[in-house]
Amino acid sequence: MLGEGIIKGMTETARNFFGSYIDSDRLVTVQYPEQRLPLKENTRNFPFLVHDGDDPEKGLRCVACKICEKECPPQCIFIVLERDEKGKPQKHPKVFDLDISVCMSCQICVEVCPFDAIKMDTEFELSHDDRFRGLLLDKKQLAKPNHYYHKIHPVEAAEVDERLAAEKAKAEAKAKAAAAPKPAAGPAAATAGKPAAPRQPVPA
Amino acid sequence: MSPLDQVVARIGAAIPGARVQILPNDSPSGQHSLLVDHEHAVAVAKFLRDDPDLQLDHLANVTGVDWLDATVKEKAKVRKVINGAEKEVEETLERKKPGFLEAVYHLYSIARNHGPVILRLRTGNRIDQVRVPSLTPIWRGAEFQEREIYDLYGIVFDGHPDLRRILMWDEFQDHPMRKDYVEPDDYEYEPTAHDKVLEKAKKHHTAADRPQL
Amino acid sequence: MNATIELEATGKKSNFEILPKVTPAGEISGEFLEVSMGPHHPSTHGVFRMDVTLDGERVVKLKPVFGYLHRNHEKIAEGTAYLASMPYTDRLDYFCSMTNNWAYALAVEKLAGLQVPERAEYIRVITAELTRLQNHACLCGFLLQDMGALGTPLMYAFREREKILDLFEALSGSRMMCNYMRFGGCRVDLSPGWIEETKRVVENFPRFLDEFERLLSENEILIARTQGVGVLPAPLAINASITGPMLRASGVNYDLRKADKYGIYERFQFRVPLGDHGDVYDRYMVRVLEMRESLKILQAALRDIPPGPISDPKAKVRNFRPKAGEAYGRIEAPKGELGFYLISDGSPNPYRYRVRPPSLINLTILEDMCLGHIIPDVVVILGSVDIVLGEVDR
Amino acid sequence: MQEILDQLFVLLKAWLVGFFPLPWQPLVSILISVAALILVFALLFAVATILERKGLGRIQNRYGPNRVGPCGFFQPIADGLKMLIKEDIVPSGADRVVHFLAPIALVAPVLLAFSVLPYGRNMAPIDLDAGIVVFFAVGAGTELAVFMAGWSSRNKYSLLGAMRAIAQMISYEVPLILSSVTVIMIVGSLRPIQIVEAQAGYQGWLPAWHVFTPWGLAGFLLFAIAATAESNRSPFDMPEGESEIVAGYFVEYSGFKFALFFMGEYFGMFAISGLAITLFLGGWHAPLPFLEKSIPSYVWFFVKLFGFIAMFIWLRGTLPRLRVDQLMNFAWKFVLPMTLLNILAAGLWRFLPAGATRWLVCLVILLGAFLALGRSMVARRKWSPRKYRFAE
Amino acid sequence: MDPVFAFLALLTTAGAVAAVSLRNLVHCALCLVVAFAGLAALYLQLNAQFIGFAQILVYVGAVAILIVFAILLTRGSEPGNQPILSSSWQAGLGVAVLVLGALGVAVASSFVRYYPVSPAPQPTVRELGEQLMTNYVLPLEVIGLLLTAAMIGAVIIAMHEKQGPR
Repeated sequence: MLGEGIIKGMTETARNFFGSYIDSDRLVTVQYPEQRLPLKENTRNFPFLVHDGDDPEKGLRCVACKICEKECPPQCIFIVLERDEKGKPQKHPKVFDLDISVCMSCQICVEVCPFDAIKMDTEFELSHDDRFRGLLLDKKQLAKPNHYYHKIHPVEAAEVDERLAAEKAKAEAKAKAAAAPKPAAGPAAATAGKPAAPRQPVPA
Repeated sequence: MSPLDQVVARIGAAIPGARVQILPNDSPSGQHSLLVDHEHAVAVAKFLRDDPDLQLDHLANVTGVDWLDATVKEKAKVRKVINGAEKEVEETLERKKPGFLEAVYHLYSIARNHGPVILRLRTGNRIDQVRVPSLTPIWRGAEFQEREIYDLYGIVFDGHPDLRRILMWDEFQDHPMRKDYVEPDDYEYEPTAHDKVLEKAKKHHTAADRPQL
Repeated sequence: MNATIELEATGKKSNFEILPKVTPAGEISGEFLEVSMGPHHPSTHGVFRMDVTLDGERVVKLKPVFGYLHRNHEKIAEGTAYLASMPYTDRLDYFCSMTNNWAYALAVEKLAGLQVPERAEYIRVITAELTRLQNHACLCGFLLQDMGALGTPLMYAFREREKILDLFEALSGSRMMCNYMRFGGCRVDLSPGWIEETKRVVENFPRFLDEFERLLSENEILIARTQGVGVLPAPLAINASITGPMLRASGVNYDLRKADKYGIYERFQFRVPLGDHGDVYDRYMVRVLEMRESLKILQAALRDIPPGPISDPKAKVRNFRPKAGEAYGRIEAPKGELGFYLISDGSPNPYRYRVRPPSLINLTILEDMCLGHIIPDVVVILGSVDIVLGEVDR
Repeated sequence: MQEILDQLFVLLKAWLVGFFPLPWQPLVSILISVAALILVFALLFAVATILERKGLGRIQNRYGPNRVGPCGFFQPIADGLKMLIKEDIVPSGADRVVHFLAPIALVAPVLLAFSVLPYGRNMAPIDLDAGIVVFFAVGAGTELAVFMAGWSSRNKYSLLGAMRAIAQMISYEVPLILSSVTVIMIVGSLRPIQIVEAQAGYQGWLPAWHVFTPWGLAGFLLFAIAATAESNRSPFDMPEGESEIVAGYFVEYSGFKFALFFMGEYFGMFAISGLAITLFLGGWHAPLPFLEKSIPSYVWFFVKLFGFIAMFIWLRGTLPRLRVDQLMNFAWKFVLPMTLLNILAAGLWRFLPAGATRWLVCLVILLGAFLALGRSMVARRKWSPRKYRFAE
Repeated sequence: MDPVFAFLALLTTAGAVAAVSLRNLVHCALCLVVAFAGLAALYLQLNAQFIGFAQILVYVGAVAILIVFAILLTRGSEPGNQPILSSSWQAGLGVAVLVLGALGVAVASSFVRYYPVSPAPQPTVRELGEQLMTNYVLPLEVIGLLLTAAMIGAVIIAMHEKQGPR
């Protein structure tokens, strides 16, 4: 009969109208500035630099190896290596700029970093009134302490710390065993591709 | 589906004079392709589509490839007179391999569920002999893709019903997907972390329209 | 009045030589109104333009014009490493980044001969089918929005899509630009509890589908607007390389999940819905039914997913240099056959990188479907093609 | 006390008018009525917009606007302010004078239409002998305004929209008038007050409204369909056709002129709902006998009006839009024959003796016609839900 | 003279003059609508409610729209280039003056002038309806038939034109 489908549809919208008052599964809107959803462990937004200890300048894990600069797909990272007066490289970035108006949050810098120095931040309220300078983050703005990393990605950070500690211990042991004057050259590059190594498999 | 060499043989039988050549592919995918000459390309395509054993009715993908002029180094034994004595000497010869443009067609069969058979059409060079026959009359699905190749690579398809630029605007001059395409550097000026772009952009902008930093 | 219209009406001619798609203006009398629909038009799904010539309100000529979003994705990819193109594929069809990732990963795996561990294959199937669910749900919503249903179905679809996007965020860290798959596997393993969460979403999804169908599938207005509109006969659909739900709505049984059996799809029991008329209603219903089949796959995959590694140990993130050669890999993306064609010359960058965009190729016959219809139908037909301009323009 | 409450506004007006000398009194009386009408309906417009947005939101499982004021109820004020301070853009090719006059020409007749409706006991602003004709006459005036807007904008979309709107309004004016003819036939008057008074009284619990007769119900439904089309509301909103022709005839209007169009549409909706209430739903009469005295009559009128608004919102939230040609087909091949048959049914009802027979006769005629016409519309195009085959 | 009547008469005449003298056809049509509306207001001023509103309903609501549609469908809305007045406008004016004079003389000499003015009737809608259905039923039906025939003719013309070229 003509009109049957229309009446069916009308009952459906009526059900949704009333359902939105009682069923929390229907009214899923989050009232954003007041209400916030808890961020997921894996959430990523823009990268930041991890530093150990309290000094954001000295504690930076970054050694200015420029791998991330090279691998970054939109080329948004800009690194200048620090050199001392004699021009000897210092394993420390002099400039580390990241243009977040260009960055596309792909996490490839994190994946390629052999030193676990760059990680993804979850901060997303980054609006700024200067679209050029305000969105070009420098070293100071990017450096964030390790405990901040623990706060935003607890599981991942714990893994990273564990791995770094293990590597450090291994390097020290090796150095001791060899008792050679030459220290182990940086953390092993073996971890290169796996910043977030497989977690415990979930039972199916 | 019968192996590719049999397909070639059947094409040769069905279309006398067609020069079809198998181009091997070394990668693990093992997708070898057929190089077809211009004169018989449409006939070969029609045969591939209509042959009851092949029925390659689905033209999955059409694309262009730009091969630049290359120098191929070949080692060859040459007889030469050195110090009066004729000797056989191994020598590297540099051979100029002229560049060309290529249109690649990936064919599958919906009716028989096999594929891919890959057809390649090559132009004479990259400058003035850039015409190849269009296969749009055989597969309508090639229409937009051939237009795209014309737009981005500059291959002219003879027999295409509506050959215009498709992605770039009509007044655009060059073919941006060619390997030797030079990007225009008159970007809108915008401070970035990248000096290269910045330097290029600065040349095109006067100080007046540059935002104050 | 026009060869193409007759053909559209009868659908009997099977041999498609070049068709006179546009009648010379002399054949039809009367004054034409040329309307440029788009690029800023509410229902062109982005910056897409149709130069429509109207006789009254009847379409006599329609030329799709696009490229407004063209960023030469292929050129960018040819200038960077293999992996660096992965995040760019997210931006092709920004509704279905997971399937885009998969198609690219599949092509590279073919090129380099990489194996994918079983667990990663399961994860890929799960994410791809979730992508299909949300894409089809939203497409149906957009289609009805174009029909003037004021967003109600679209909002319901978005409500469900949010739940799926939340799953993607928990898995990959991003809701839409997932950048999740890697050559020879996936980037990270499932977080604990993800499977349970997904199972819950999958269990609740049929509720939404039932609601959606009750709301509109029998609606007289919807039926009147869609049945017999934009008919695409099967021979033309095949000849014009139409793929995906559009092809199946014309009655051609061609689903790459069945035809190519890529990944581990042969392990799952599912059916492929086929339409008999090839009109907009069939395209809509085929998508609705496909969602139900996807749910079956999801249930089985979530039940059977084994533990194990998620990545091929041979796959390298840096300095990835496949052997010289070429490969064409394709999957059944929600919009149709999404293929990647790669030529390697042994360097870290692909020599040739080509995306076979289903949205673009499905637009080939837009004019054929629209001729003889009126403007409101054009909008609906375009909506039923399911295009995303990020993919059309690349 | 209840009597006073019921006649509160009538007494208030009489009291106010009493301050003026006798020769001025008719003029003052009219002015007060006009002011009251504009005030009430402007307020109602504001309330209706916020209700519509919130209602649609809830239908779509959203909150709707909820930021301005308590629960977002000051949103219309914010909207109005925004409209007022927006730049008024006139396209360069436009006919400026006509472009300026069109919104005024739209709102003015609709306001006139309000003057003939009885809002409560003794509360009709003007008591005209040909009140219903006045209503339709001023309703016809809006078509011209729509044309002026569409033509003067010099935009293809707005011209298409205006053509569609006029074609639609003319087509649906015919069934609109014909479906109200039944009431005029039965009551034997064109006076709105007399029509409302004819629906006083109750048969048991059932009020003697026209909608509770077979011809009245059919007439009411047909009137409602035609009214929806007349006021360009979904599913008949193709003159605006947002997804097709952008915004139809007012695509080139911005700022306050756009607000006037918007207001005109809502006013049209209120006016036509008011007429439907007057003709079929017993005007200001209460639905149950014991409520007749205890709650003032004008409250009932506005309760019914809000019911109508809710119905419009509900329809808008549910249905897709019809196509232009289908809309015309529907008007001429379904609604029009139905209204004509409904006139026959009403005539039979008038002359057959009261009782079960005339119910039966009328019902058979109307239901039979509905089924036959509905089926013929669907069957000719083979419209039906389909079964699908699956490949394994 | 009643100021209201004067205003309405002026409005109507101005509308009518504008309708024949403006260049843009759509403007002409809109001015014609003003004239129609003024006429309706004159009816209302004479206390002929039904006729007045029927005038609005039919002329403003339907006839004006018809004219507008005709303009839009037959020719572009661009104003033409030819002068508004034809070359023989003097002759036309002469004829008009002559006709006016003849009519004036006829009216002045007719017997109507010698009858006393009858009291203005107060027609209700009911009375009008009864008159139409009793005394004037034949003219009403004849007009109805005529209009139907005209409509059928129009439909046939329109249909024929459509079939021709296709």
